[in-house]
Amino acid sequence: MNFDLSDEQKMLGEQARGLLSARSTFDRLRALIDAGFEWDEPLWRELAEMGFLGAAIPEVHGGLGMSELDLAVISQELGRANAALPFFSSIVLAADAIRLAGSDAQQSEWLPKLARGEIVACFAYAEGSAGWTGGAVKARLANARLIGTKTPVADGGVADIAVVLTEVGGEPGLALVRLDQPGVTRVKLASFDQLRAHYSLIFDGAAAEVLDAQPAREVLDQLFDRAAVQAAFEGVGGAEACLYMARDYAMERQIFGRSLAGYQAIKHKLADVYAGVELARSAAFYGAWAAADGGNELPAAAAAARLQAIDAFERAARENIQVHGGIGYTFEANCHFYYRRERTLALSLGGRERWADRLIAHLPDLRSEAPDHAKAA
Amino acid sequence: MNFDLSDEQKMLGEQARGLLSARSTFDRLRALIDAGFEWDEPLWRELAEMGFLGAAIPEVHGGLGMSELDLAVISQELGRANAALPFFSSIVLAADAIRLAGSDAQQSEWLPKLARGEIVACFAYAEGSAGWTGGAVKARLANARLIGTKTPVADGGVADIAVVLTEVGGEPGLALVRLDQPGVTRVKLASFDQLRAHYSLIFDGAAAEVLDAQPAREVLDQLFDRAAVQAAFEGVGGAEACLYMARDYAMERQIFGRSLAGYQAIKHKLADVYAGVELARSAAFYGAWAAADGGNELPAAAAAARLQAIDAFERAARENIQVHGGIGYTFEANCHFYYRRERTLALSLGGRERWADRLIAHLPDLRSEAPDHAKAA
Amino acid sequence: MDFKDTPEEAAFRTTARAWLAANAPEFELPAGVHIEDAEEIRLGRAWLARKTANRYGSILLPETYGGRGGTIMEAVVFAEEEGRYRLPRGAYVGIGIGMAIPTILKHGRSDQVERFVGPTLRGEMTWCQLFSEPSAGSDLAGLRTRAVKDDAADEWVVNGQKVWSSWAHLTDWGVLIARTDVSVPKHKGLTFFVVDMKTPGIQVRPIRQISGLKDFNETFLTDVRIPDTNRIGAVGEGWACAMTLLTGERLGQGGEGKDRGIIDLIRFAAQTPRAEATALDNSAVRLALAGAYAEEQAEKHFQARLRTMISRGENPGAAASIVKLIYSNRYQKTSGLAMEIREMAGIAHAPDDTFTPELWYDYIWSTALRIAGGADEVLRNQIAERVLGMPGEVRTDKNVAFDKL
Amino acid sequence: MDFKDTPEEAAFRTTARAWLAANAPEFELPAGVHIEDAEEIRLGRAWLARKTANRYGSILLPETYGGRGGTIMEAVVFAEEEGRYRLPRGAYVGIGIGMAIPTILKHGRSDQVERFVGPTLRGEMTWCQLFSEPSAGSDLAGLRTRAVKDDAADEWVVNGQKVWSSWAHLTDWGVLIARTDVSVPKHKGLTFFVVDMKTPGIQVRPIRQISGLKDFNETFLTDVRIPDTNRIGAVGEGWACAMTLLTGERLGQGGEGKDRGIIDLIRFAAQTPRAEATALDNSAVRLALAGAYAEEQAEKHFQARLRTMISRGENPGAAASIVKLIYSNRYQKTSGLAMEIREMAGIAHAPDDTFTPELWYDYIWSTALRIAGGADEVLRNQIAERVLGMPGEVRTDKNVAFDKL
Repeated sequence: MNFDLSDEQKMLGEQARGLLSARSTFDRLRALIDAGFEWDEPLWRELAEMGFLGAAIPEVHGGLGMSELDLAVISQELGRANAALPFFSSIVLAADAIRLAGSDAQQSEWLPKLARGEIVACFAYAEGSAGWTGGAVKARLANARLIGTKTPVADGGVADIAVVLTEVGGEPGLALVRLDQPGVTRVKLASFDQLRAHYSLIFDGAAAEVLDAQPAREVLDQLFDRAAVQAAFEGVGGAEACLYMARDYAMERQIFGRSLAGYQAIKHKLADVYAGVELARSAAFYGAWAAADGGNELPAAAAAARLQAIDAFERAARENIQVHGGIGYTFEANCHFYYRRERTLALSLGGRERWADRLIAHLPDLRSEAPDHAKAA
Repeated sequence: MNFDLSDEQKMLGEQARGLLSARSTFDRLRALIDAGFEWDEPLWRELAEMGFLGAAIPEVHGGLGMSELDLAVISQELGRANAALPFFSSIVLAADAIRLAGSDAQQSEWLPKLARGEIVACFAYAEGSAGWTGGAVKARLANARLIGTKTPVADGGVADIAVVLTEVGGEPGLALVRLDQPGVTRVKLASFDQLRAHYSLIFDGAAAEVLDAQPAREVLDQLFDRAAVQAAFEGVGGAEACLYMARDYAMERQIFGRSLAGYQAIKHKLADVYAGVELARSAAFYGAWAAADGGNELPAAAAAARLQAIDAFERAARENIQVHGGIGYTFEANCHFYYRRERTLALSLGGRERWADRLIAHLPDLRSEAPDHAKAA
Repeated sequence: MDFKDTPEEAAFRTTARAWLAANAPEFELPAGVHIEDAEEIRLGRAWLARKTANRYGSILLPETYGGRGGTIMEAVVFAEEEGRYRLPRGAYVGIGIGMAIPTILKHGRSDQVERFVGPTLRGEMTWCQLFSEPSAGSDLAGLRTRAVKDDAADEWVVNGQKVWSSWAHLTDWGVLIARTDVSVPKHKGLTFFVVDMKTPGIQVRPIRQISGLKDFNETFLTDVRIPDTNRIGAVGEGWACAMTLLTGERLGQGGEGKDRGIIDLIRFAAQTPRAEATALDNSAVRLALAGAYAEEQAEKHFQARLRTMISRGENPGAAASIVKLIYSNRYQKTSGLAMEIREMAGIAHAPDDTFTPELWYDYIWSTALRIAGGADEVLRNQIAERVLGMPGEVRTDKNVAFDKL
Repeated sequence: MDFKDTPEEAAFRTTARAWLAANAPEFELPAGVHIEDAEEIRLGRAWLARKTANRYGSILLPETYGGRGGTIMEAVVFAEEEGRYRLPRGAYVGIGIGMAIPTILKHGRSDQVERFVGPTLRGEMTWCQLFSEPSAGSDLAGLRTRAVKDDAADEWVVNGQKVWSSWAHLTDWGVLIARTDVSVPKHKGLTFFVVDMKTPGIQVRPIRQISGLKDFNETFLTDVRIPDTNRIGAVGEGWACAMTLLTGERLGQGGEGKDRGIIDLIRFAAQTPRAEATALDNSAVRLALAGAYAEEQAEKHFQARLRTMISRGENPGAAASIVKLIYSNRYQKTSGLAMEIREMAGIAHAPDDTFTPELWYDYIWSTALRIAGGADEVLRNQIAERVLGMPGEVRTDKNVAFDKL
């Protein structure tokens, strides 16, 4: 048993953190918003060059073949920096979907390009409030033509291709669609997160190929579980950034003749934030280990990681502004990046309810092992 | 519009509070527990003599004919004192059931005796975890004979009669049963609240009369709504007692060279308890007014009062012990009375879920008045 | 206790309702659209002028000042009825009516009352508030803006920086608190002024907020000259004036018709499709929203109790602090929850969706509400100290001259 | 990172599991029944003796002291496996193993190590803790029990009152902290002793607790004479000894196999009938219990991270405080919720119902857990100050002689 990152993983994290803290500063983020950019394209190129994009893509397909935990270390740093990059869309979701469901030929065609950052992919699953589970998916693929509307789709504006959750012959399926074709219309939506643009993708007979090396029904749960772990790390990184922003601000702010950080109201608030961050990180560690291990612990571990990370980041993002006081409400104070990203993470992949259900569905033998009290119930 | 008690009501409250603080001291409560008594019988007699038991019973039936708000003032003081009395069972529930559902003859026979405290009644509705709504009631009345088990029944040990929720000819009905007859067996249960004893009442063909001047189906909701308002006042009284116990203890306790009450952790905790108490009191006021007014505001007002009172008392009872520290865990420190009574109140009459459902069911026109966004949903 | 109108109140309500039906619609703001600030303030002035011309501008002020001389319950009735319309009643009129006028009436001289009260009530004079500073928010008495007397000119020369001055870019006058003596403890060296916002040396710069709006400002004061006749109250009496003003603010909080709040979210959940028919059929959603609704109603009734106290001449004091404390926290929780109810559609919306942007604005604005006008932590201190009588914080700055801190 | 056993750990687990299967059952406590205290302590001594005879008494202590000299991961493996049985491992053995021995080993002389460590490990010497006092709980250094040296007899004469001394009525020895110098600041005048509980002048009185149990005591010390050879560490070094001891306590918290906690409640909900089939089909219940389960698992993995740190010789320090803080609050919330899930049957139960009384005990005991061994508020202070580096409380008592306070 060993419950810590390896030295190599720590180094990887420091490397990513170093790059992001130098390139993806708050000044840079504000400049991106003001310029109306949907991503930090030069930074994406740098990530690609340093191998971060291909970290978890198999070596045969041009990646580094590292583990889910290595990927998680990168996700955490992206969360900490609140980076404006389509990493979650293109790498965590789309590339993983191609790896899980694509044929060898499809993997060979697309994964190297994704790993090198030559193209960007988005992953189109939602269809509005209606969700995407059960019979909710209305998009249809027939005769290699896709019809339907997916919305909202993160990074749908900067993506070259989309992996689309659709119906194929009465079953859920995953289709790969090039976005630069006549049958595709992209409608930009207003996005809560100013650094993660969402689109409606309208497919009106667009040419599409099915990813069907494995049945989508089996792939989807696994894909979402794996993505949930990465989202948890992104959330932990963001929550931790909030914690230390708030701590540092409180340390320097004087109020009623002493440091704001000396008041119990502030100390106890941040102690609770700290506890949330560390618990969420612990749950995320276990989730990443379970993803890498490939055993049947993944669904419950991913769900627990997701639930803890949502709670931790929510609290951290809210209280960070609170500790900053009025200045926290200004665009220049940077708290808002996390306040917006937090909701985006929390509402993507299905919210708390979906993961609570999934967690409980994957606990062992709830109805069979009767505890003592059942007799008296 | 006038949102306060009348001077008469305030006087009534002071009178009740004076009596209870003199007679129903914590020493007295501890002595009752040690003696194994299920109620404070002498105090019950005093309450009867002062007219408190008959406060809301009509004058024609030997009561004072006062309003629900007057009764509420008494309930609040009983909650504050954590009194060991069957007031909620005998007066708030059973007497009200007889008044609402009984014929003139039944009212004339029983209400004066209840008002004078000559007899005590209990109200038997639950049948274990299964609840008592819908098809859950298994007790059956046929040919004036009652068969079934009601459990748990508060004050079932000291009661002379029971008003029983039972099925009568396929419909819910209320029956009145004398408990001193061969067809009745009382089994004492272990009760969480050491000052409110609960029983199983087993009816094996006991003689019973139906209260059917009004259909029980109509009476029951009203009865529970009215009782919920009184329970809310009892909870507010208890919560307020906890608040000031904690405050007073913190004021006198010294820690690290200064008053415990000077630490923000304690101050902010009690500020939140205070806010909960005052909101709950405000909701309870409105509930009592709605009960007295007889308009259709009662269901939502009662549900809101109940929800707020459960939250307020729960928080107050828990944090009272916390502020006391180790001493709060001793029997002598008296915090436990409220900690136990709180759960008893919270779990009686159906818990949070029942009242949340009832509140939402009684809001106006949820599906018809579409807000702007419905178009875009 | 009676939650219904008395016959007199009912009669007043009928009259007010009829008057509003005839007059309010032409001043209503469009739903879900932000109009130009200048246009909104123009509408706001005109609506206030219309009300005052009909003795609805201030229900409570005596008729001699242009008010109605009514009861607090009449004020409540009118606010409830007025709340049915989407009217321009922003800080540009609220600060004048609710803060500047009460302070001038209590601390000002009769010629000052004469100069400012009538024009303010008629919408001719709009107001902003120059109180908070970058290093003086919750600790207002730590403010650093200096006012130095030029005895020769009988003027004060003011230098400093103020923040969070809503609408300062468009209002006529400001209420200002400045330090006139640094040699005494911090609360004692302050003086209260009113200042014409067109005075040379005043520069107003919009603050870019996290909501995207810019309706708050920072205001720089550089050698701004204020005639001594615009000083309100005695020199050094500024803290008392500020307290009068902030009491007006506190009692005003949450006072507007907020009834639509949670019921709108419940309706919204009832109309959002889900596996269980609608989101409202989900018991977790139901429990959360019912709890929020119960709290909202309880708060409404608590405010009603406060008004009953005030109508009897009692002062509820810090007890009133719970209103904003509870409200702003609930507001953050429920707007965050409402976004979750919307699932993925809660984070990105199409142009024709006017509800989601309102939720977003709520979720962002709630953070400001938890801070402005008494932060959560300040309000809890006030309740603990002033209502529950618990000891104040350990203070090292209280009896020390400001320039020795 | 690997959440699975290494081959060595797996081998040790197999061995330990087999040994436990052969030895543990005869020492198991009956489920749902409280046996006599004296009988429990007898069983506890015997179980510890059996373990120590087989080198399982302390996995971490070196073999020379009677331990196994194993790794922290082996200690974890053994605790997990031992946790599968309902064994007598109360404070009567825990204080000796987890608190007295580490303190004596760090601060005691070799003859003291000789005298106390072996017998304690073999279950021959049981221990209680004489630390807290009526007016010194969270503020332990404020304790008033006095120890005065009788130089002629080379003994200390101790007078005072201790509270919360679990099992003091039945244990052999106590760890005691007393004030030996009132002329220095409070933390500096303390000295640490071990005391034979049969010494004349020690009177142990049970405290009646709100749970109905009486396993805690108050202990009155009247002219109790302690030989100087039973002093541990130097005179005035008591606070350092106490910190060593309490670190042992903190790391021990929540360390036992608590896995059954939330899953038991989830099972219970799955078996409680409701309108929606079972209580677990209610989404509010599901959300609350899934959240609690996720938190519980996260905490378990957090503890695993702490153990990895310790196994590398790093000191997690105050970060470990979050375990009890989170655990005890969750425990109160979930046991209260479980009572609610039971509806009316949650407040009164029939004699054959053994689950409801466990819920009641949990709901009551959770209040003690939020206080004992570091109250919520103390733990939050520690995290803020020692982990986040935020300033300590304003202290007026720190550099003042105790008799001048």
